[in-house]
This record gives sequence, structure tokens and C-alpha cells, in this order.
Amino acid sequence: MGIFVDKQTRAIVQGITGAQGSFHTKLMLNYGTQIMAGVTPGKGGTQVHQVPVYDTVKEATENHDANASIIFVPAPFAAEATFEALEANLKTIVIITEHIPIKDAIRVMAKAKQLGTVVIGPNTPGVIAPGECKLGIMPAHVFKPGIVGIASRSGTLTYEIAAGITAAGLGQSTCIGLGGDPIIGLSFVEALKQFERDEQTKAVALIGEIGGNLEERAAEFIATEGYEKPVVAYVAGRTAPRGKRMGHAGAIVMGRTGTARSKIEAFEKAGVRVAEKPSEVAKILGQRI
Amino acid sequence: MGIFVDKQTRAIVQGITGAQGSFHTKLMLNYGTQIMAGVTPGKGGTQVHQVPVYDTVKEATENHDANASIIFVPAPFAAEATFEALEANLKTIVIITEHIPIKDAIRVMAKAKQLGTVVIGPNTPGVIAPGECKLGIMPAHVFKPGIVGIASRSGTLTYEIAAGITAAGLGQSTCIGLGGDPIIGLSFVEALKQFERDEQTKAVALIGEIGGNLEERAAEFIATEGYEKPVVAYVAGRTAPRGKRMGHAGAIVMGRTGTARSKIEAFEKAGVRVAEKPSEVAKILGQRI
Amino acid sequence: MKLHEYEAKKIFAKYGIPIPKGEVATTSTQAREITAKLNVPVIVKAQILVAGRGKAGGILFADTPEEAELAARKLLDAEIKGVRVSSVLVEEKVSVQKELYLGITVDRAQRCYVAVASSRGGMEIEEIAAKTPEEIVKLFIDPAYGFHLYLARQVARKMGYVGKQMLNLASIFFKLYRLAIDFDAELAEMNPLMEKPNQEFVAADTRLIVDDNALYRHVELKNRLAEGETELTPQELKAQESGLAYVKLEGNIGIIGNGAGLVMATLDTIQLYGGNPANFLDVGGGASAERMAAALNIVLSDSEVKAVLINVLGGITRCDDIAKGVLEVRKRVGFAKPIVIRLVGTNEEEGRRILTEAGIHVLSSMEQSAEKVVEIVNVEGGG
Amino acid sequence: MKLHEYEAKKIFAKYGIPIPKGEVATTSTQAREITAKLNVPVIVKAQILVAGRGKAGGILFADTPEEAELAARKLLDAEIKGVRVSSVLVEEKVSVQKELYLGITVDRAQRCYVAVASSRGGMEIEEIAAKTPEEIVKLFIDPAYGFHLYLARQVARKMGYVGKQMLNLASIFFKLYRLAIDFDAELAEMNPLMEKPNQEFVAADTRLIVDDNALYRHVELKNRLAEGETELTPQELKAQESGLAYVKLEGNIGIIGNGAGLVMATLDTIQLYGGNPANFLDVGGGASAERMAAALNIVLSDSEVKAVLINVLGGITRCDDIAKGVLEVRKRVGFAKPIVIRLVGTNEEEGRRILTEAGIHVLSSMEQSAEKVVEIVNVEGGG
Repeated sequence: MGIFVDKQTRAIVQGITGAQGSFHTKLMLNYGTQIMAGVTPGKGGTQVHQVPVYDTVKEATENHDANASIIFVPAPFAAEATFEALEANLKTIVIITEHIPIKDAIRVMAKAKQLGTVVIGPNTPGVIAPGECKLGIMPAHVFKPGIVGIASRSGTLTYEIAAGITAAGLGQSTCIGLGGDPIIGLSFVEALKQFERDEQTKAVALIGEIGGNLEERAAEFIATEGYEKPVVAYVAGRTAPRGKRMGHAGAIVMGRTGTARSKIEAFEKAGVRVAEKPSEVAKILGQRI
Repeated sequence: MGIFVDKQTRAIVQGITGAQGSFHTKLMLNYGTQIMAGVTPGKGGTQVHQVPVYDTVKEATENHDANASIIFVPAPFAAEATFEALEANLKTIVIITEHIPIKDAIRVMAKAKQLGTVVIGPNTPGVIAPGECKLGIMPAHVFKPGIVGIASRSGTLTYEIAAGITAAGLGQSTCIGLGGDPIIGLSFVEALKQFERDEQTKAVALIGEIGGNLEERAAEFIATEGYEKPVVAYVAGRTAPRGKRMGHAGAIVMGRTGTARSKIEAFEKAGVRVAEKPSEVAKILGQRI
Repeated sequence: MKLHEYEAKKIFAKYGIPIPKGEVATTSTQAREITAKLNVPVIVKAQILVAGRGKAGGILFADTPEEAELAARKLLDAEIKGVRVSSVLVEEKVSVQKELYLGITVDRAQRCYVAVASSRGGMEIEEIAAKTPEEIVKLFIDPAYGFHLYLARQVARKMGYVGKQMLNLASIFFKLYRLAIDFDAELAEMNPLMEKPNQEFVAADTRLIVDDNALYRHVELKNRLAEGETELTPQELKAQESGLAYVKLEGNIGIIGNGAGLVMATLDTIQLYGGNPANFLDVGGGASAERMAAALNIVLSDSEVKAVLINVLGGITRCDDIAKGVLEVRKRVGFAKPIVIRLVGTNEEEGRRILTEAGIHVLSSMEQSAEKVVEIVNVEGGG
Repeated sequence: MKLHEYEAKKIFAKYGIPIPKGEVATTSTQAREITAKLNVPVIVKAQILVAGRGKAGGILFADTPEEAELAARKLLDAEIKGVRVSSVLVEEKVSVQKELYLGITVDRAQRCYVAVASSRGGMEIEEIAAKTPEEIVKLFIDPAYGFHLYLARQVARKMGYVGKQMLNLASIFFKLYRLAIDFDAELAEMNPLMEKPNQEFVAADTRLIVDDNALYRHVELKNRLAEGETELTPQELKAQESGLAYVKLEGNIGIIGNGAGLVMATLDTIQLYGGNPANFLDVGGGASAERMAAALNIVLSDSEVKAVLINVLGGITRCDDIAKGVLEVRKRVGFAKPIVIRLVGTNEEEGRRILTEAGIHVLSSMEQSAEKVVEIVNVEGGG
């Protein structure tokens, strides 16, 4: 069974009437994801791909038994949309939206923590449990049901590595995009804990990048907790200069913190094999399982 | 044993170097209250009545084993002072200060609730467990150890009624001034719960006044919970006109809410005897015990 | 601190809330000119702070500049509910489809701000609550994270609005919250908020009451108060200057005491014995001789007052100080009216001694002294 | 968005934080005049956004107006760390008792703002952290209730200050927090905050980096950006206009890809095979033919670039769109440099067909294409 999402996931789509929201609602429906309702303030009463649209999350959840939300709302309103989903007691919230101000994200994450709600993202491709549920914008064809749990701060690079894992015949239990922003809800450590509990997951791939210290924290967690499942890591950005944002708002080496070297050394110290090239991840996983 | 304060109470005084703070520190020490330290930012290192003064609550509590605070800080800084006491994990906080803005008081009470801290006041004379501890500014001589628990929204009127109870030979277990402001920490209901649990308390006197609906809530609590101890009430402000503040910021009839009539009716409906004159409170208590 | 309608509306407009076009006039000529400029039928509203102005004749209608001038002449300098009108607000008359209520206020029991809305505006919110409670939507606002636009949308939906109108109404509500918080409002309301036939909304009447204790954060308002633009009586003004809590009432027994609760209880006891209090006056905790003297002066200067009851229970307040204040007033202005004094508590003996030596009798029971002062007034009234 | 020192200082001053007296000059004459007006020894500082300005000769001292003029002449139009200096800040030289560090920044792991202070200012905070970690005080700030003055006091006490100085320092720290929050700062710091011999504090150097994603809330800053007052290279400017994420690097292999992580991984792989990337360029998710064309134009226009690698994994991005963008650029400007293309994913067959028919060879392995482009450059470089 998938982590955070599975066959029981019944999602609403916030920002369903926008170009992105509508497009990916279609793709998620095609994948078999249960999309119960959509929300766009002012567009209540309409439909998108036969999904009923409401003005507020409250109305959507009063009329449909939903337990998750995926948010495509434009950045200036995305934090508010997340608060709305939090208040409606939806237990998994995926924020696709990029460019949410840090100040807003901080408040949202504090509230989510208080309520014990899982927030994935922002600036994430979402989460997929292959064959069960896709709550995100990732291309479905690169994933196959299998045994590797993936947690990643990146989008396309994840597809690259997931495709390799699929090609190697391993497949994925769940693949979680943590998001490319400096402030994100779910961290590597929390993902690792979930993968450890999950029977379907036999090995874990962590795809990190420069910026912050979530990878170092994951390494420390693995080392001190005696993590039971094999973990392979890849860290992007070895060649990134200091002080420059590499595409993602979160991918920046500030002063001496957040370098790829620091992350790689931390992983290796914790006994985690670090792949040098994306294609090596699947190879090493194959050896260690 | 006293409620909220007793012989184990070890207090700090915030705003100890001010005229009020210093004066009442003396009186509290005379009463036997354990005053461990004082706090006035910028006055650290000095002494007031031999009590050492610190710049921050943190330093005071690091150097002294305190568990309570009484706050005499001027209104514009009193909410901040309360936050400081809350963060230092002091479990009973008495706010003597009057005129704290409502907006600030709301934030303080929300934080206190989150932490499970008892806040008494603001705009309160404090709390006294006669013979054990006085954390407040009330004249000590009107109180004697005894069996009546008093909770009151007023100051002098409380002394009036307490003196009557003392003269009647009943004395007080604990007397709590809830405070005359619209937003106060401790309510009648919470005081009632404590009095119910307290063995020393054999009867309860509630001294209410116009404004808000804390008395109605107390009456409802007494009626629905089947309160076991006799309760006598007095409500001040039968003659107060609508829309005028009667001295206390909280003593105002707004529209149709907060009238003395509404409160008296609610008490009577709940089987609580309501005294017509302050002196009757002691009389009725005498009859019902 | 209550703001005038026109003051509140300026603030509401600054926050982007639509209000009717209009201006304040202090002369009837101005009212005519404003109406001519607006060039539509107008409504002329007395700018006073007491409630119930409409029913008391404080709101008039005019179709032409001349009618507006007449209306303004009628209102200006008139007394409405005991208050002199010194300005009127001349506004375009708004066509109404529906009258709504939106307000932000403080919920004392929940210890938070509360957003209140109803699709039955135009009467006082308590009246709505009494008549059609099911038409009231109430939302408690999280003190840590504040109000949210989506909550405002929920309210607008519950009131039955959809589409753009729903978004507009929610946006107006959210702006109301922002101004309420920014201005430390005890109450910020639009009543009615009118829905016009063209589906737009306009705040036809607004109220803004600012927390007096937060005025130090709102210098511009504090200055307005300091400039004396208030509706206080001379006694109330003098009390405010002396830092005393004073409320004028309709009876003839002047009351002075220390502590709000004690004074209220004194008023109630007076009434219980058949008397009528002329005022509420709390000299506060730790009252000095000067404060007592100021208080006594205020009460004695009220022509309605036939007798005075002083009820002091000394705690921080010392009875000897009270006694000295009383004697000082007697020395300076004399006692033209009978005074009953009840004095107990800190330094009681000294206070009694001072007064007794000066020939003033002091009682020690609150009830007895109340009974006595009522008796005096009744005898005087009878004689 | 990084603010210039002088811009940041204006904001700091508005929040009541003491800064040295001084003004900005864009000519050496101005620098002389400012110094004459200040009438004290000054410090002349190049206003550039790159760090390490002092060590690179960007800060000069002058005792007289003439010396200041000379210093300004030296700095203006000079290149410091690759950036042309267009203005200098002329400020009174502050006598120093001690150099402190105060900063507000974002703690990503704790997901909150963090207040950082040290009594060892004057060097970068990471340097302090590495050398004397025990001298750093860090406080995580509660997202719901914010920073508090008492926390600032705790910090000031830990730094060893007492009495009025402690209160002043705390007040400055609290103001720093307020401006950081108001301006959506990723970093707001005073380094050094100088303690003068008279015990007063002054913010000798300030840094303010505003969250780019929050610029829509800071119109005045956004306008400044729009007016082009930046230190971006022509390529970086063009990329910004086209909405592309571009970072210039020091190698000679141009890189284009879709997705930040994939592009970083491509750079890393290039290096692994012995090559040197000339840039980072992410065309983003759902890239169109136009975006691809714009990206290719930018990379080809960089004279350092000897060959280009395009690495696209189609998801939302369609491979046929990418192919069309590539062909368009070839049609318009031709390919003066060798290009290696890796194309897989959505509409892969169609994309391959388009390019193959146009005579362009397409690879499907990221590693192979990286190896190939490195080989090309090495052969060219060798030849």
C-alpha cells in the first residue's frame, strides 16, 4: 500500500479551473485517482472534467467524503488555500504551486504541525503510489509498482532516476516529491520513517540537492536510528557556485552551508551509498536488495 | 490547601522596581509569601526589599526555583511580560496591570491556553489563600483561613464581602480576583471546578457584575454538572445603563447582553441563591453550610 | 472611543470598502452645496455618537439642494437624544436591494475576535439575534493566525451569494477585519451594508469603536480626543481630566466610592432602598486626598444631586486620605448638600477621628449609610 | 533580491536603527562634497552586491574631502570582483569599541525565522560559527506569535550587556526583526553592528535580501528591479526576461535542460567526464518551442561556449516542442557550435523524427550525451 496516498485516497483539487489544475485533473483521473471535487472561489456550481466545482473547501468536503487535497492555486493565494485545506481536516495536502513567499510558507507549516497534517511541497511534483494513486503532475509512465521508496527534492531528475529503477525491474512503492522550496512540509527524515514502516518498501532512494541541511539530517537519522532498509542517495549540484540559486528557490549554497560535498560526506558517514551519476542509483539498488 | 497559590508558591515579581511593584512586594513579603526574585529590564543586579532583581524572567528562573509570577508592568508592556512568564513555564501568572489593550490580551490568553498555564487577571487584585500565600494587592486583614471559596470580578467589593464572611466566622479557603477586564484568563467556571476539587472549600461565593456572560456560563455549568457545593452569588450593576462603562473596562452592557438581570436569572434558574445586598452573601452562606 | 460615522467611513474607504459618495457639513449652506455637487437625492444624517439616531429624527431625506439645506438647518444645533448636533453627513441616497450586516467584535467568553454576519441588516445585531437567530453567521477568529479570506467566503456563501458577488462580499468582510485589527477595534461594523440593484455593495452606515486602552497606538485619534471633540457633559469632562471613572445617571443621590464593583453595588443598594443614584463615580484604588476632593467637587456641582453618599473601603486607599479630601472641599466650597460617609479599612480610626473632630458623622455599614442617604433625600423631597 | 548597502541602510534608519551619517555619490566630486559636509574622516565604500568587497579593495578611507574624491575616483567605474562600480557610499568613520553581529534569517530545517547574534562581528557569520561557535546565540522564532522584545533582551544579556546598553541593543534587535518581517527578508543583518566608545551602537554595514517570491508585495523594490538597476550580465538579463533560470559559470560547455535538479545533475555529470559547464539553464516544466529557442539563443550567444548539451526528459514538456524550438534557432541564426541533444519522454518519437529528418542526431542516455559533448570540446580544444 502506498504511503500518504493509496487506493483509499479521495482528493479535492484546489484551483481546478486554472489551466494547470484542469489539465492535471484530467491526467490524475486517467490514472485512476479518485478526484471527488474541485474548488475555485467564484466558480462554484460549474464542472471540470465532470468533477463538481465548489467555492470553498468546506462545501466540497460537506458534499464529498474527501481526505486529501492537491493545490494548483497561484502563489499569492496558495498559502491561504492550504490553510483552508488544513482547517477542513484533510489529512494529506500536496502543494504543487511554486513561488510561495517564505513568510507565508512558514505560517502554513506551523499550523500544519499543530494539526498533525502531512503537507507535501510546495513546489513539488506531488506523490505517486504506482498503480494505486497519483496525486501530482509527474508523468505516470515512468513509474511501475514495485519495492523502492523514493523521496526527492527535484522533479525531472526524479523521473530520470525513477525511469532507471523501473527499467531495472524494481519499480516503486511510493515516490514523493518533497519540493524545491526552502520551506517544505515533508522532510527526508519523515519520509524515511514512513518507508521503514511500509512492508512494500524494500529499499529507499533519496534524491537531494544543494541548499539547506535536510540531507545531513536524514543521514544523521539513518546513522543514529540504525535504519533497517538499504538507502541509496544522489545529490545534485556538486558544481554549483556559492550564493547562486540553481533554478529551485531552495537550491542555493549560503556561505558554507548547503554544499553537495557536505551532504555526500554526511551520507557516506552514515553508510549510505551515494551514486555519482543518476543512472547509478538503480544499479546500486539492484546490488543492495 | 490554597488553590493556584499555597505554601509551595514561589513567585517572581515582574515590574518589581516600579512604585506599585515595590510597595506590594513589601506587603506580600510581610504576609509570608515567598518572593524569590524580581524582574525589571535594565535594572538587573539591583535589589528591592532584599529581593534580587534580574533583567529577564529567564535569568530569574535560572537562578531561583520559581513557579509563579505576579505582574505590575505598565499596560503597554504587560502583555509582553506575560508572554515572557509563559515561556519561562511559570504555572500561575497573576496580572495586576489595568488597561491592557484587548488585542494584546487575546493573544496572551491564546498562548496561555496552548501551554495550559493559569492566568489570573488582568486588572485583578490577585489571589489569596489566607494564612498561606498572598499573590496580589488585596488588604490582608479582611481575610481569614476558612471554608468559603470566593471568585470575583471586582476588587473592593470583594473585600467588602470577604470581610463579611470573615466576620461571620466562616473565613476563606481561597479568594480569587478574576479581573475587571473584558478578556480575562481565569473564568468563574474554571474557578468553580477548582473549588469543587478542593477539600477545604465547603461553599462558594461568586461575585459578578454586568458585562459579558461569564456568570451565565457559570450558572449553566452549575446546573448541568450538578455542582455539589452550595453556591451563593452577588451581581453588581442592576442600575447600570446600556452602553456605559462602569469603571471596569469589562463592566458594560452592550446591546442586550451583559445585564445584571440576565445573570441573576441564570443563577436563580441554576438554583444559586443571589444576594440582594453585599452583606447578605455571608448570611446566606451561613444558612446553607 | 466611538468614532463618528463620517470618521469611520473615511477609514473604511481607505481600506477599499465602498461607501456612498458624500461629505460632512457644519452649516446648512454647506449641505446645500454638497447636494448640488452630488446632483442626486441625498440623505442628511446627524453626526452624533448615541445609538437610535434614526428613530429620534436624526436622519432626513432631501431630493434637492434646497431641501438638503432645510434638513440640515433642522438638524444642526438641535438636540437629539440629549446631544447637540454640530455636523451632518450629506450622502447620496442609495437604492437598496437588500440590507446586510457585517461586523467584527470581541467574544469575551471565547477570548477572541469574532466575525458576525447576517443577511438581515438594518436593525441592531441583538435585535436580529433575537428575531432571526438562524440568520446570523458567527465565526470565532484564531488569535494566532487571524481571519482568512476563505472564512469570509464561507460566510458569503452561507448568506447565499455566488460568483463575483460572493467574492466581493468576502473581500469587503476581510477588509473589515483588517481595519478592525489595525485600529484595535472593539467593534467595527457595517449596518446596513447595502446590496444595490446592480448587485454591488456599499456600506451605508458604519460604526467603529476603538479600544480606549489601545489609544496610545493611535495618536491621530488620541489627538482628536484631546482637542475636545467629544459629547461629554462638563462633569464627565472634568472626571476624565482627573482620571476618575464617572457616569451620569438620572437620579438625585450623588455616589462616590472606591472600586468599580463597590460603587455599582452601592448604586444597587440605594435603589433597593427606594433611592435613585445621580451618578457612578469610582475614585479608584489608592485614591489620594486630591482625587477625593476632585470627585466630591464634580458630584456637588451637579444640580440634580440632592445628597451625597461616600462609600470607601480602604485597602490601598487610606481612610485618613479620604477624610482629608472631604475636609478640603468643605473648607473651599462648603457643603451645600447633605453628605453621608461610610469609611472602613486601612487607617479607619484616623479617618474617623479627623472627620468626627470636624463634626462629620461617619458610619461603618454600607447598607445603613445607603438607607440613611435615601431617607435624607426622601425627607427633603417630601418637605 | 539583494539590496545595496545604501538602500538597506535607508530602510534600517526608517525603523529607528542608528546608522552612520553619510550619503551616496555617483561622481568623485559628490564624494568630496559629502565629505566636506560631514567634516570628519570618512569611509568610501563601493556599492556592489557581491560579497567580500572589503578584501577586494572596495572599501577605502579618507581623512579629507580631497582624499575622499581620490578614493571615489579609484572606485567608480572600476571592476571589483567582476562587477562595475557605479556608486559609492561616503560615510563618517565610526570609532569602534567592539564589533557585533545581529541577523534575522530563515531556518529551513525548523521551518521558521531565526534570530542570530554574536559578540564577534565583522566577519561572515559562517566564519564566526566555524571559529567561535560558543559566541553565537540563536533563537528560533515562533511562527504564530513572532519575536518578542524579551527574547531580544535575553540575547543582549547573553552577549554580556547590562542596563541601558542592554535595553538599546535589544530594541535594535527587535527593530531588525520588524523590518525583516515587513520586507519579507530572507536575510536582514547588521555586520558589524559597532559599539562605539561612548557605549552607543551603530549599524556600520547592513545587508537585506528580500524573498524574490514576495516582491509582488513590495512594489517599490520591484520597480527598482524593473528599472534595470541590477548587476546582471546581458545573458542573465535576457534569461530573466524570458522567465528562464540561468546562472553563468566558468566553463565552456553550454547546458540546457528541463528541471532544476536534472540540469544540476547534468552539470555534475559533465564535470565527472572531465568537462566544464559554462552555465546552468533550466527551461522549466512545460517548456514550449519558444522557451527552448530563447534558451538556445542565450547559450549560443555566450562567447565562452564551445559546444552545447540539451538534456530534456519530457513529462509535461513535450519532446516535439523541444525539437521545433531547436530547429527554429538553427533556421534563424544557424548553429555555429556543435550541439548534442538528449531527448526522452512525452512525444519522444515525434521529437526524434523531427530532428533526425533535419539531420540532427539524438541520443537517449544522459550519461552518453554528457560524455559525447565533453569529447567534442576536448577534441576542439586539442585541435
